[in-house]
Amino acid sequence: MSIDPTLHENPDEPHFLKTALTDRSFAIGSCITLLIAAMALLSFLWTPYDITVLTVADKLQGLSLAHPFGTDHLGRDILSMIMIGARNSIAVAIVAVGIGMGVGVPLGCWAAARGGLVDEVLMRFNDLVFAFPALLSAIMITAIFGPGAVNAIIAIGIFNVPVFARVARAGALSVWPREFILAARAAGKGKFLISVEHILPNIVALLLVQGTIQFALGILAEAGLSYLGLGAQPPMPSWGRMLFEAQTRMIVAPHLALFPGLAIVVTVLGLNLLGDGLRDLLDPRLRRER
Amino acid sequence: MTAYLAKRLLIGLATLVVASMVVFAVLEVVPGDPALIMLGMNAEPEALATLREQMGLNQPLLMRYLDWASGMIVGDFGRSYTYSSPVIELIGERAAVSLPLALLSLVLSTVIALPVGIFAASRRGRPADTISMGVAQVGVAIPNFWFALLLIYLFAVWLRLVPAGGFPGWNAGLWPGVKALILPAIALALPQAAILARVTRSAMLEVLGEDYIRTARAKGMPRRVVLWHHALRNALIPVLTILGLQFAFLLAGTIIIENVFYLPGLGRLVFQAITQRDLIVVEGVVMLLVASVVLVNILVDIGYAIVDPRLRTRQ
Amino acid sequence: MKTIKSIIGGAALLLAAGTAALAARTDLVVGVVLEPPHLDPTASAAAAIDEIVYANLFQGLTRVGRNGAVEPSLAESWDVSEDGKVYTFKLHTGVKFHDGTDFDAEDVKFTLDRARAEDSTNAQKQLFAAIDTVEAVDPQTVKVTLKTPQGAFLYNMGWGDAVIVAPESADGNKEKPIGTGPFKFDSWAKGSAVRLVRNPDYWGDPVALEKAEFRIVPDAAAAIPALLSGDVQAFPQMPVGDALSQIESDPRFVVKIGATEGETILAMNNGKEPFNNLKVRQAIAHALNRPEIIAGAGYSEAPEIGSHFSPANSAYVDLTGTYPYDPANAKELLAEAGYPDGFKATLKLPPPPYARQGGEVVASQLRQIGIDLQIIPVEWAQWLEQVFKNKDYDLSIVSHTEPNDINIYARDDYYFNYSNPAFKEVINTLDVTSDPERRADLYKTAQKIIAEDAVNGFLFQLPKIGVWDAKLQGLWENSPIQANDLTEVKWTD
Amino acid sequence: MSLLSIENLSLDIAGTPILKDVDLTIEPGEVLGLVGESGSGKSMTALTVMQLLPEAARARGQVTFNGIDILKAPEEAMCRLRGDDLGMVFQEPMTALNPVKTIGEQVAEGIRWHTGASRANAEDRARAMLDRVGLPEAKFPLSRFPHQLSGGQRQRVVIAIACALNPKLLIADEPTTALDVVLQAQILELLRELVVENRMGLLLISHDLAVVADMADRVTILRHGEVMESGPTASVLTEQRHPYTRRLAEASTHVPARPHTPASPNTEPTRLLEVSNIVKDYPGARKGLFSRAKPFRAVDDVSFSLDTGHAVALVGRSGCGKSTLARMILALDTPTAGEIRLAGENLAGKSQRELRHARRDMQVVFQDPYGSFNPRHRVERLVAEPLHLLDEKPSAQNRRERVAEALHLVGLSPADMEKFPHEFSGGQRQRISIARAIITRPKLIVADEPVSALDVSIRAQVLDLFADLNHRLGLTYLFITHDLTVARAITDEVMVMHEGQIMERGPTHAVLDAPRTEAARALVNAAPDLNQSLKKRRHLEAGK
Repeated sequence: MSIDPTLHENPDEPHFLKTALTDRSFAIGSCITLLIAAMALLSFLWTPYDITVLTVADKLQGLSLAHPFGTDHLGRDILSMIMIGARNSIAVAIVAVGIGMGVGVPLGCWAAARGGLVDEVLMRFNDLVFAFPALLSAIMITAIFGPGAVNAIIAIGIFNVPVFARVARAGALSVWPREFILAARAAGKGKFLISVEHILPNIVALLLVQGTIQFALGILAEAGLSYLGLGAQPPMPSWGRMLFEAQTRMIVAPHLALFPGLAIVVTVLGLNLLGDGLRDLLDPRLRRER
Repeated sequence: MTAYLAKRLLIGLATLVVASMVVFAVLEVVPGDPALIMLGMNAEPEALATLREQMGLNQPLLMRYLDWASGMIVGDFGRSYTYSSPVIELIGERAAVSLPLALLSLVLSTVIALPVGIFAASRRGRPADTISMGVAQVGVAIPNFWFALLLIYLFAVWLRLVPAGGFPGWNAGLWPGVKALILPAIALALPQAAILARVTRSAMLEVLGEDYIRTARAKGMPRRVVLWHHALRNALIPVLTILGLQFAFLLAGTIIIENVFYLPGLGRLVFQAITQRDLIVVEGVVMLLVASVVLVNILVDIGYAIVDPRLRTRQ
Repeated sequence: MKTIKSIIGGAALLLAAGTAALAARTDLVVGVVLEPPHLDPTASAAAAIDEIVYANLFQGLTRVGRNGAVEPSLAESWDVSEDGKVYTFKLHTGVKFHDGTDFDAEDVKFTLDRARAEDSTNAQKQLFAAIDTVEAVDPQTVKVTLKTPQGAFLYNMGWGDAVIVAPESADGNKEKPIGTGPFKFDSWAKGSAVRLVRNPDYWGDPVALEKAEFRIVPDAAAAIPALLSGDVQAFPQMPVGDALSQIESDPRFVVKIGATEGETILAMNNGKEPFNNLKVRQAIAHALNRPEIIAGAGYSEAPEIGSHFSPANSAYVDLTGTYPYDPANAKELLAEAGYPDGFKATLKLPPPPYARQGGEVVASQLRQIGIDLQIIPVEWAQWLEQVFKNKDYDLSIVSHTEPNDINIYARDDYYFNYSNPAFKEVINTLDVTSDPERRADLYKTAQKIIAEDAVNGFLFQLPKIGVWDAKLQGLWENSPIQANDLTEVKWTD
Repeated sequence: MSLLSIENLSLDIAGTPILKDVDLTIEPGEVLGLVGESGSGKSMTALTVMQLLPEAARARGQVTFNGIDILKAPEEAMCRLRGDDLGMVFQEPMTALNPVKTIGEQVAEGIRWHTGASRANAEDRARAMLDRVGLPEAKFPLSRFPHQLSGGQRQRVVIAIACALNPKLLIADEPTTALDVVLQAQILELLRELVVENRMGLLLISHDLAVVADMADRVTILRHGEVMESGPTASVLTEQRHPYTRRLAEASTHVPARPHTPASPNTEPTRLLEVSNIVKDYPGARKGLFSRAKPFRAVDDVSFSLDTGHAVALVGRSGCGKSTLARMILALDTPTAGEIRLAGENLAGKSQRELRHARRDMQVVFQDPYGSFNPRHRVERLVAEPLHLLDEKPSAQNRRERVAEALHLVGLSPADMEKFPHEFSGGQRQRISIARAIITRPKLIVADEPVSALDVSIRAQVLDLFADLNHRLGLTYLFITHDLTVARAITDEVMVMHEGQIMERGPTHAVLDAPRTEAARALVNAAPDLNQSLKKRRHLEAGK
C-alpha cells in the first residue's frame, strides 16, 4: 500500500490566483481569450461600420485609417465583420461544448458509477461515434439538414459528447476507488449522491481543461464548416466563410485572407494556452518546475 | 493475445454493422430526388418516372438496406446516380489519390513530430524546448485550409515550384503524381505534426519522471541512452493512440484539403456526392472511411501489444 | 521583398526552362467548372456534358456556330417543303463513328426515333415533339416529316441533345462516348479530367490539337492559381470574380468578355403571397440597383436586362427602364400593396457566385425598402427539388442559360407560377410562325409583357469571361450554345 | 580513507533548503543506517551521492566517494560510477522496473554498458546474478517481464541490477517499506548476505528503527535536514542521549495506556458482530474469448464474532484477504456466501436504505490520511457526512454542534471546521477521520491500517486517541493491520489471517508471543522488533 502522490491537489490554495498569473500560458491565454470575448461583446453594441449596409463601390479597399483591415468584395468593413464573426465563432463553440458536457458528463459519470453492462454499452457507443471522422459527419449533417449555425452547433456538439463522456468516465473511475468514496458509501450515500457530491467536484478540473480544448477545436471545426459554406449563413459573417470568400481574391486583395485567418489562429491559440495553463495549475503532477 | 485481438476484431465488426445501419438510416431521410438530379432542370415527368423505376427507388426501405449491405460484403457498392458507374470503381479511382495523400501526410507528420517532441522533452525548459513548443502551439491553432492557401500562393503561384492543384493521375508517372500531392500533404501534416509533437513531448516527460528511468540512470546509463532505449518505447503508447485518432482526422481533413487543391480524392467525391445527393456514393464512401478507421484502431491495438508486453503476455 | 521574389522566381524559371517544349504545342488543358455526370448528351440536360462533347466528339445534323447561326454539320444540305413540314437532309459521305462503324441515314433515324420514344430519357424531348415520321430514303438521305410546321426545327436539330449516335454504341455512350467528331474519347479520371485525342479518321478538316483535356476546376479559388501556374491554359468560362482586373493586366493571358444566353433573374414565386401582388413585384423591381448587383456578383461589366431576353439577339428590346431604380417609389408601392412596414421572406440561393454574392446585395437592397430576406443557400440538387420542382420558395436567383427560352413563361406549372393568357397566345403564335420579321415582333411583344408584369426581377445577362493563354487561337468568345468547340483551336508558336 | 564521506553537505531545491551541513561516512563492508521521519532529507542525501537530484537542486559541501569528488564530477564520470561502483535500490519495486523490457535485458544492460561484454556474456552474468538474488533461471527465465513478477521478486531484480557489478557502495532507500513483513525479512537478509560476500558498504535508509537496529553497524539520525546524532547503532539507540532519538525510540515501542478490561466489565459481554461462514469469490481473469480462469477465492469460509467494547486485530500478510473481509463487514462489498449480523441484524442482501440503521452503528477509518477526504470539502462537511444516515436531517445549528463535539473528542478545535483537509498534517487528518467515524456514535469501528502511513511519533499519538475513545465511548474496534506492533499496542485479541482463512485467534500476547500455527509463526518471526534487535546488536558489538 502506498500513497498515490497525485492525490494531493490543493485546489483552494490561498495563492491560487497569484500562482495563476505567474503561469505564462495561463496569463497569456486568459488575456487573449478575454480580449476576443470582449470584442465579441462589444460588437453587440458598436462596430465601426454597419455591415448590413453594402456599399459595393467601396469594395476591396486596402488598409486605411477609415478601414484598418480594409473592405471586402461587397464593400463591408473587415474589422467590423471580424468583430461580429467572433460572436458567431464563440457562440457555436460554446453551445457545442455545452451540448458535449451536458450530455457527455452525466453519461460518463453514470457509466463509471454503474460499471458492467451500462459501461460496456456506453464505451461501445463511444467507439461507434469515434469511428465516424467527425468533420465528415458534421459535413453530412449540415449538408443533409441544411447549412446554418444551428446545424453546425449540433454537428459539432454531437461529437463532443463522447469526448466528454470518455474524460468524465476516466476521471470518475480514478476517483471511485479513493477512500473518501468508501467513506461516503459507509455513510450510506448512494451512487447518484456520491457522483454529484464527490465525483463531480473532483473531475471538474479535468472537464475544464478538456472544455477549453474542445472550445478551441469547436472554433476550428466551425471555421472549417463555414469555409465549406455549411456554417453560419449571410448576412451573419463568419471567419471561415470570410476565408472562403477571400480565397478567390487573394491575388487582388491578400489582406482579405490574412485577418480572418489570424483571428482564428489567435483565438485558438489563446484558448489552447488557457487550457495548458489551467492544466498546469489544476494538475500539480504536470506542473512545471520553475 | 489472441483473445485480446479476437475481442478487438469482434468489436470492430459490430461497430461496422451498427455504423452501416446508422449511415443508411440517416441518409434515407435526406430530401432530394436522385432521378431529378440526374436528368437536370428541365427534365420531364415521364422521363423521371422511368428513371426512378430503373434505379429501384420504389422498393421498400428494408429491402434496399439488405440489398445494399449484402452487396457491400461482396464488394458491390451499387451504382452512382450522378456518374452512371459502379461506386466501387469511383472509390477505387479516388482512393488512389486519397490514400497516398493520407499516408504521405501521416508519415510526414510523424517524421517531423517525433524527433521534435523527443528533442523538446530532453531539453525541457530550455530555449530549444520553449521555441519548438511555441511553434507547435501556433501550429495547432492554424486551420489547415488557411495554411493550404498560404502554401498555394507561396509555392505554386509566386514561386511556381509545384502545381497549384489538380492531379495528373498516376498514369502520368510517379513524380508528377507525388509532386501534386506535396503541398496538400504538407498542409494536412503540419497542424497534425504540431499536435503530435506536443503529445510526444508530454508523454516523454511523463515517462522521464517514472521510477524506472531513475533505475536506468542509477545503472549508469547516460541520458541519451535512457531517452532512446528506455523512455521512448514507453512513451509510444500515448503517441500511438494519437496517431490512430489522427488517421481519422486526416481522412476527414482530406475533404477540405482536396477541395482547396481540387484533388480528385475520396474527400471531394463524398463532398460532391453529398451536395449532389448521390446517396449511394455517400453511403459507400462513409462506410469505407468508417471501416478504415476501425481497421486503424485495430492496428493501433496490435501496436499496443507490440510495444507493451503487459498486453501481449497477460495471463 | 521584390528582389527576393525575383531571385527565387528566377531560379525556379531556370529549372522550368529545361523542360519547356520548343515546338508549337499540340496539347491543351481547358478548365471547366462542372464535372459532367456522364458523357451522353442525349440522356441529360447537364450543360457540363455539352461543354465537353459538343462538336468535339458528337455531331448533329446541323450545328450552332460561334455566332449563333445554324450551320450544316453531318447534313451537307437540306430541303424544306413548301408547307414547312417535310425536311430532306443530304448527309456527308465517308463518315465513320469512332469505333469504325459507318455513319448513314439509319443512324439518323435510330437517333431521332430513340429520342422521341415513349421510354426515352432524353431531357429535351420537346425538341423532337414536332416530328411525325423519320424515313431513311437511302444511306445518304433522310426525310423528316413534322406534324406542324416548326420555325426552329433546324435550330433544334443543332442542340447537343440531338447529336447522332449509333445503335451499336448508344447504350455505352455514358461511359465511353462514340461519336463522329474530330476528337475521340480517351479517358475520364472522375472528379478530375476528361481527356480527348485527335481522331485520325476524321471526315472533315483535321484539327490542330493532338490532345485536349477538360479539367474540372470547380471554383475561382482553384481556377486562379491553376491559370497563373499554367496548369490550365484556357478557361472558356472562368469563375474569376474580383481577380479579373489582375488577370486582364497580365500579358500572358487574353480576357474576352462575351455574351451568353444566361439571363440572370431574381425569380419570384408569382403564386404566393405577397408576390402574387403586382405592386409588390413592381416595388421589388424598383428597389433593385443593377450596377451594384453586377459588381457585387463579381463582374466588372455585364449587360443589364429588363426582360428575359438576350441583348445579343436581334429581336432584343431594351426594357431596363421599365421600373428604374427608385427606392422611394418602391416603398410607396409597397405601402399601396398593403405592406407599409415591409415583410419577411426567404431567398434561396444556388451555389454559383453570381447567386450567392449577388443575393447578399439583393437582400441588402430589399432591406432598404423594408423587405427582410432570410438567405438560404442551397445546393443544386436541393434547388431543383425545392424551388424548381416543388415551387417551395419566395425568391431565388438563377441564370437561365438555355438559348431563346422566353417561352418558359408560357408553361403551366413552371416554377415562377406565372400565368398570363395573353402571353401564352403570343408564344403559341410564335411556334407556328416562320417569317423572321413577324417572329421578331412577337418576341418583342413577349418581352414587354413579362417586363411590365415584373414577373421576376430581371438583373443582367451572364457574361462569358473567357480567359486563355495569349498564344492560343480559335476559342469561342461568345456562347450561343453550351459548347467549347475546339475544332479551330491552335497554338501560335 | 572512508569509502564515502560527506562533509558539510547543504542542499536546496528551488530555493527551499533541504539539507543543512550533513556529515556522514561509510567504510567498506559497513552498514550505515540513515534514519528519519518523512521530510527529513534522507532520500535527497542518497540522490546527492548518486547525482540524480532534480534539476533545480543545488548542493554545496564535500562528497567524496572512493577518492572522487562527486559534486564536481562531470556527468560522464558519474555514468561510469553509477551501476558499477555505486548501486542503488529504491523503495517502490512495482514501478522501479521498465515495464517494456525483460528482466534479463534490464540486468544485462548495465553489465554490457560498463564492461563492454558481449550480449551472451552479459546475459550469463545476469543469469548468475539473478540466481544469486533468489530468482533461479529455471523458474524465472531472463525473458520474463516485470509485470509477471510479484513485488518481492521485482525488488530482487532491482537488487540484482544494483549489485550486478559488485559495487563498492550500495544505497538502499527504504528498500522494504512497500513490502509486507515476511518479504521484508527476506530482502533484508539478502542485503545482509551481499554486504558480507562482497565487502560492500551499505547506506540503508529507513524510517523504521527496528529495521535499522537489525541491520546497521552505525546509525545517523536525520531531522529536518540536519544530523541529530550519529554513532554505533546499539549505543545510540540504547543510550538515547539526544532527546529526538529518545522520542523516536519511545514512539516506536509506544503502548497506549488503556484499561485491559473492556469498558463495562461487570455486565455479561454482548455479542456485537457475528460473522458466519463468509466466502468471497472474484471472477477469474479472462483466458480466452469465452473462457475464464477459475474464480479467485479471497475470503474462504470465515467465521468469528466480536463482543461489545473489545478491540480485535486482524493481521496477515498483504493479499491475505483481510481488507476484503473488512469491506464485507462494512457492507461495502457483498459476500458470495455466508452471513454477517450486526447486533443481531443480518446485513447481507439488504438495500442501501435498509442498511442505514446498521451503518449508523459501524463506521470506518482508513489508512491514507490524504485519500480519505474529498479535497474539495471543508472539515465541517467532511465530518458531518455520516449524519446523512440519520432518519431526520439535523438542523445546520445542530449539525455544527455535533461536528464541534466530535472534533473536540479527537483533540481538535471547533475552529478547524472551516478549514480544508490539506491544511492539516497527516496525524491531524487521521484525527478528522476518526471524528467522522464517531459522529453517529457507532458501536463498531473498523480501522483499516489506520496508522501505517504515519510517522512513528504521530503514530503513537493516534494510537493513544484510539485507546482513549475505546475507553470513553465504549467503542468496539476491528483493526486491520500488517504491523504487529500496532496489534500488540492496542488490541485485546488477535486473529491471524492467511490465504483467505483465519488460522488462529486468541489473546494478543498469547498469539504474538507463542504462535501456534505456521502462518502466525512466520509473521511473528519476520516482524522487526526494536528491543530484540538491540539486544542482538549489543551482543554483537560486545563481541567485537
